[in-house]
Amino acid sequence: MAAETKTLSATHSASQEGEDLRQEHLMHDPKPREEMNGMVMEAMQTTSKKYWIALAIFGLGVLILLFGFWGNQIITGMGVTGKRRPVFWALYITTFVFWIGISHAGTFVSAILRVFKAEFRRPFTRAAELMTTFGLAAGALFPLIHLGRVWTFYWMIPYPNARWLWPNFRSPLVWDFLAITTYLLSSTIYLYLPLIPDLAMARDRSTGWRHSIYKLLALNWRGTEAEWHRLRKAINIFAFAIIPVMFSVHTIVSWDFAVSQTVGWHSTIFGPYFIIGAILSGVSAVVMILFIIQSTMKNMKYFIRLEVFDSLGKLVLIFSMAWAYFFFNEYLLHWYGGYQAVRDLLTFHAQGPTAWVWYTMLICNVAIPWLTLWNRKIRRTPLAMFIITTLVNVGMFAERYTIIPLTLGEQRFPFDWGAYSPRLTDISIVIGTFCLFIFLYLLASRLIPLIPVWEVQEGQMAHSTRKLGKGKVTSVAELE
Amino acid sequence: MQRKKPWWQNAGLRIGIALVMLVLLGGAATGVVITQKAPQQPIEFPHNFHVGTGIPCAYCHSGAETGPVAGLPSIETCWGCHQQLRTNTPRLAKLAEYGSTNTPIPWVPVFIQPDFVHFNHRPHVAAGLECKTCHGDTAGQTVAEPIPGQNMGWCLDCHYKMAPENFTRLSDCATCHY
Amino acid sequence: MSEKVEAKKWGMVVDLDLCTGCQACVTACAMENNIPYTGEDETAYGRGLHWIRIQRYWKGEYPEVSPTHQPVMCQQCGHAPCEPVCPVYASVHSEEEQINVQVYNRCVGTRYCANNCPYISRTFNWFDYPHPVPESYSLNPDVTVRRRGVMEKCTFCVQRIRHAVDTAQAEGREIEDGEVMTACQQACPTGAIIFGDLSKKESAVSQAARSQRSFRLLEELGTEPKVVYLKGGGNYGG
Amino acid sequence: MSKKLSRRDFLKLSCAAAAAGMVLVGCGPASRYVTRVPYAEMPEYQHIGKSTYYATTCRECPAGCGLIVRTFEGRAIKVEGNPNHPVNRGKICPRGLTSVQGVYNLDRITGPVMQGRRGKAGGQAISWDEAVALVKKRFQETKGSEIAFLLGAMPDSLYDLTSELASALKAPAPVRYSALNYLEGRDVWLAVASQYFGTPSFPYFDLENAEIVFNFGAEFLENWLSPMAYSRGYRGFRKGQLGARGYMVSFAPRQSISAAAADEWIPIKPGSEALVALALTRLAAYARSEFSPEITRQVDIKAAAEASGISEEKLKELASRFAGSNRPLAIGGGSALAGKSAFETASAILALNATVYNFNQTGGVFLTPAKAPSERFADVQALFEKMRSGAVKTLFIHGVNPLFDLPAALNAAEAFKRVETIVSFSSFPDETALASDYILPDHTMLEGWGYQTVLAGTTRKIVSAIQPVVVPLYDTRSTADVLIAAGGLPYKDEVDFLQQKILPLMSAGGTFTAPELPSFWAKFLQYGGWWQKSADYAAIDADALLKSSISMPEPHPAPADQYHLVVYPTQFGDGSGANRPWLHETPNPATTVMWNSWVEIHPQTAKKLGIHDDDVVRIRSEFGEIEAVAYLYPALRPDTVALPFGLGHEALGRFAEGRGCNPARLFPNASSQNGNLAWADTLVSLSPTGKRRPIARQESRHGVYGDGE
Repeated sequence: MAAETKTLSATHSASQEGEDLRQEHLMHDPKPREEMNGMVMEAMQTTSKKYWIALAIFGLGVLILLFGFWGNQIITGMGVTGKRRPVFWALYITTFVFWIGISHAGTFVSAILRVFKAEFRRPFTRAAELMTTFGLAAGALFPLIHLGRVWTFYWMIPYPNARWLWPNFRSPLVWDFLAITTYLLSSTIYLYLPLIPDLAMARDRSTGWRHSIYKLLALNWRGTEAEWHRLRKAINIFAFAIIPVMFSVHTIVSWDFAVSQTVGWHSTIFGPYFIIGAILSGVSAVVMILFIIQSTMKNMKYFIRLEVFDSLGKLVLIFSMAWAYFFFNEYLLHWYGGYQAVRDLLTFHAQGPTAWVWYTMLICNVAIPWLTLWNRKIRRTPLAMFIITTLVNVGMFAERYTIIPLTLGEQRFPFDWGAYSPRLTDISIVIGTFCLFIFLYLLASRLIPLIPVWEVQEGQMAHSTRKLGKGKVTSVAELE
Repeated sequence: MQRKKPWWQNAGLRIGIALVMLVLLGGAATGVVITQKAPQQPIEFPHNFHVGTGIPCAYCHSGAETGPVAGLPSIETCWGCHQQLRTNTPRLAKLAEYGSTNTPIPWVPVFIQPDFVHFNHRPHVAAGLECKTCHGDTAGQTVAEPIPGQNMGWCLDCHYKMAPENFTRLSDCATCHY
Repeated sequence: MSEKVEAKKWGMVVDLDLCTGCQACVTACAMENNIPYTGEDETAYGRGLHWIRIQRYWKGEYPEVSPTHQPVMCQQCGHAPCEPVCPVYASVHSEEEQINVQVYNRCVGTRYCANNCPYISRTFNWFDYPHPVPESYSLNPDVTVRRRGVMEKCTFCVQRIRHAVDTAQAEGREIEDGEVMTACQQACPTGAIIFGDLSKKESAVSQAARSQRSFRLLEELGTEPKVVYLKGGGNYGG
Repeated sequence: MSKKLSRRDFLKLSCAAAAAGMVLVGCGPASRYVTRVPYAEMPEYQHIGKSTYYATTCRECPAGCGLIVRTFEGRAIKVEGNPNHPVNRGKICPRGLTSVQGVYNLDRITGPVMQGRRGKAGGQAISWDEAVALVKKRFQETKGSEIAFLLGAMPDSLYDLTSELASALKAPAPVRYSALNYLEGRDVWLAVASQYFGTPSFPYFDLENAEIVFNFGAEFLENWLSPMAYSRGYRGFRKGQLGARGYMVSFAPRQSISAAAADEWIPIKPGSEALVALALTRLAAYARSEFSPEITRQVDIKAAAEASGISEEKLKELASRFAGSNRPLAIGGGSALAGKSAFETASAILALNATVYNFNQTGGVFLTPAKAPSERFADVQALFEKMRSGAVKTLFIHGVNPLFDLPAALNAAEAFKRVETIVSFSSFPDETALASDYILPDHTMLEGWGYQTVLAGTTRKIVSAIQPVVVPLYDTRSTADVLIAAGGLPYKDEVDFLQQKILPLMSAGGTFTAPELPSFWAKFLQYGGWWQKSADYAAIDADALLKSSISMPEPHPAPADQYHLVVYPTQFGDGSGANRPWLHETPNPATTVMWNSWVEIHPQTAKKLGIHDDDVVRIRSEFGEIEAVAYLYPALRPDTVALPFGLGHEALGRFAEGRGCNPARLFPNASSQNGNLAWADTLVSLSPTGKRRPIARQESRHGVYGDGE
């Protein structure tokens, strides 16, 4: 990659400077509208043999690992998993929290960065929003998967019935249920709204079945000024509205734990702790996905520049620090609280037979980002970023694993302590949801323009350079 | 471009779906009919006749006043009277067969509740409820016929109407489920 | 929660000075409540369905070592942590009997109640446990046989409570003290378990509960358990 | 081209989807009606939908606890204690509770069987007529002296009948034993009582009213003599009805539940119990400023202290405490009464009681007013010797499983081979039943008739009634009926025999009587037995005991690489409970282990030998070896290992077979001078096998012992 080591500080002529800016920022590297649309369409419509193989493998994974094992679990009973007394929640809820966390970043990256007008967001908001929706789809399965009697799940829905019974609105699980459905719905709409112009673009450039689908989905978008106006307004409203939803959803997920009396869960910092953890893992997941998109799909190197990795790397570093603060805070609070059972639990996390999970968590979440991400060079090496963010996600998985099965295993009565070990079904279903996520993403990558072309074009139109003293600075016109 | 029929107008697909639906709906209908229909009894016991002669229900369903289950009559109960009475109809011939060999009659209970519902006759009888309030007018039936929709809402509805002042107790989960 | 004055408050006292840890209560409970056995591998993995567990800890070092025994069953909390977290009211407070009821047919199996129970007194039906003929002949008809995917726990032998209430009602009298015996109490060879109505001052159980030795498990959580322990046998609470 | 989804199509599709959804949700079971069969004739006392309760007697161990069995529509639902029964007063142990799982066991023998080959399951079903004819033929064709009866401890009515039959056939008296017997040292008490008091009756220790109790190894809360009666005694002792809360000191190498219930546990060296008891006797007499009794002449306090590992000061302190108490009591049992010097130990314990004059005193020692049949191991040895010599042609076995519970060193299987015909009356396919030629299954406990004479745990005469609470589930027949029919005894059937036997009780001054037999019989069954209104014990005199001189037992410290062996019965009793799933699922009180056997090793010893928790350990004695899973048990002498008894079956159905290990394989074929099986002197060596087998325990190892899982 040419732009790798170029900086703006070296000796430079004016044209060189312009070239640098162009190389560095997508917004300063405009292409004709037609060409760019063509590039996105080409990326979307090019499928290699490898793609089909991957799609088939992950599709089979969904079928067998997720639905096959789940079916067996429904027929045989929850006992095919490794749960036991006292670890009644384990890998399923761990993965549930993990997916909900991942799904946060889409909204975060897209909505918050949109609200704050962070321009580097433009090429990858779509990718992040897709991640939100599919992450939620994968995650929202778990409350069902983990039910002992999933065939009665509809009792959690409030509806008038012959039994004269309603769900228990005091239960965090009902809040959870409502919050997740709300979030799924709003994030899907939030994904869909900015997609409309791109779908229209795709509609105009495709034939056959694709055309009919796009036509249906594009809602007869014509691109008139009035339509644009309404769309911008709608997106703006949603961008603002979805932020509190996002925060509340993960807070509510954290309340599943925090409102209980379980040792190690009963903590007031769980709300922000979970949100920070979610954003940390979510932003990391965005980096992972962008790396994969950039390195496997056509024309993507143009859209996804190093500046993206650089900026996201900074975000990861900041959230890793915030996470560390909360992690430390949890210990501080419990130290101050002085409850023996919690102290035993925290000691057990750090020194018990499963301490390796705890160390994995700390090393991956704190040590690795802090040691690497301060370095601009590393931040601008996509492969390194991919590895680091993967490790951060491993660390975040370990964090949830520590919070759920490892905490449940060590409650107030040492007589009842018990160690959970996952069995084939737990692991299969968890991998199955990863397959589901990837499968959906693979499908979407060939059905939906992964790059919000209009947003990029809008940004490029708005960007220009202005001479200020000897150097050039970017100036962004207000479009809305 | 050749005009293609959309997939949902494919005749084969439609026939296939129709067949599947037929099977499913037929099954469902059969299920509904089976569960709402009076079962086949070993002897077509004429409730109407017996009630008409003034025999109290508890003569044969003796458990209702003293315990949770009303019970079905043993061959002793039937044979006690019918040894003396008219053995000339086909139904009574069947009874005579059971009675003379002293084999139990495999009655099929009609009013049944699932395992997790613990219904108790005694307090209902003690509260002065008539049998027909829940079991329908057996004086008009030969074999007993089920009353559709006897579910939890049905119980609660009655409890609420009959004894609103005791509704806390009567709607307590532990009253029936344990 | 507004409590009616006349509400019965079933309660239990376990005298730890008399408890020898002999496990008769555990077996009696299983026999009364149709608790299935799970076999070696499952019990080894902590999936036994015992509604009572006798917690045995060791105190001291050899030769001054001795065990303490503490039977822990559902504490029938007055302010139960399991109740608010159940999304479908399967774990619900019985206003009538003032105990925690687990409604098996309403349970959807979130297992949240079990996580939130500080006494870990709830068990889960991981499978459909077989009741082969003729073993099934001894199943108690008054107790639901639970199927897979539902929670269960000690019920204070609610079927016996219901039976006694029903009988007393039919005979037009109050329930007598000692009329309801839980299966564990009935079996306990040293009579360490007392059961009865805590709201009556003169009942055996409330007299015992007023003992100076009495304490409740994890009292600091404010769960208001209906099971009272009497210190003794080297077991001084907690 | 564009094709719109027309409104009609959409409606059609959505209707179809809705219908499919309804079908999927609404599908109930295909048929909700299940045929129910009422009784053809309503049995007596049965009411529709209501439970019926019957009184009967537990046969799970020899104690004879009264039961009330709840039956519902002809099925035994739940076993409860009989609140009026003087032995257990409504209380019951795990084994009694699970007896419904005995009746409704999945592995019962469903009818008489002629075994094709000994030792193999399966065989040819025969009819009861053939079976009775066969027994009759054996009675007629075998010489009286060549017939042998080998009986278990229960029920007593059958023992009485068999004794009558044996004398009618001029056969030797039936030999009776039970594993519980030699594990608890029951026969030792009988020998001591015969020797000093002239009657073979069990002493009754009034634990309930005692103030200070010295317990030499008796597991009175688990299996010893009459566990329910002594558990009640323990309650009274703790409640301190006559004063302060009682104080108990337990002398035992291993902490059983009973030893753990004591206020003080003294891990005495195995084999030194007699010395300690005698030393305490002497010191107690000294503390009371009395002459030391004759029996203690030989004892040297210093030597006793050395042999037992208890300091002299401690002994003195204990003795003065004992002597200074108002109601002191010493009891003994378990491994203390199972060695070569068991007789001496029991005598010494009685002497300790005698020296504080607590015979026939509240909180002291009484003699139970019932003569107990002899259950000496020496008789069993003699019988097997006779079999080995070929002098037994026909052997009848009931209620006992010699191939399982006798020492392997006795080689019962070899002796069986020399017997022409073996007839087993077992209800279950246990090792012995499979090794016999005919299995003529008896009813199980809740299906059969009988009575049980209460031999221990009471000071009244008690005859406890056994009646069927359910009709027999299978084609089984009461052994008593078979013997009466085949042996030509002058009874119509078993009930007739029982009625004739209880006839004398009508005028014996019990809590009830009746003018004529049928009403007496009805009451006898209704109350669950007959018992006297108040205590009726023969006064006993300590003179003979205190003046006797007993040989001083030699302490036998274990060599460095060998360990003393303690074997104790668990909830499985003599091993016959091993086919009940809920007894397996009930955790062991001390270790919380379920579904398997283990070997208890002190953590220090284990460390020394490089044994870890859950390691499979080979335990080798001079007479055999077994493998068991190690459990590091902190309340055990480091020079001792302990094994639970009852598991390790090679047969007995799906729950018992191949589960655990059988400590009887380690026992010597040795009886002491007084005829008890002397297994407690056995020394064993331990070696790790390198295998691991985590056992099921309820406790969390990590939580309780702090080590990883």
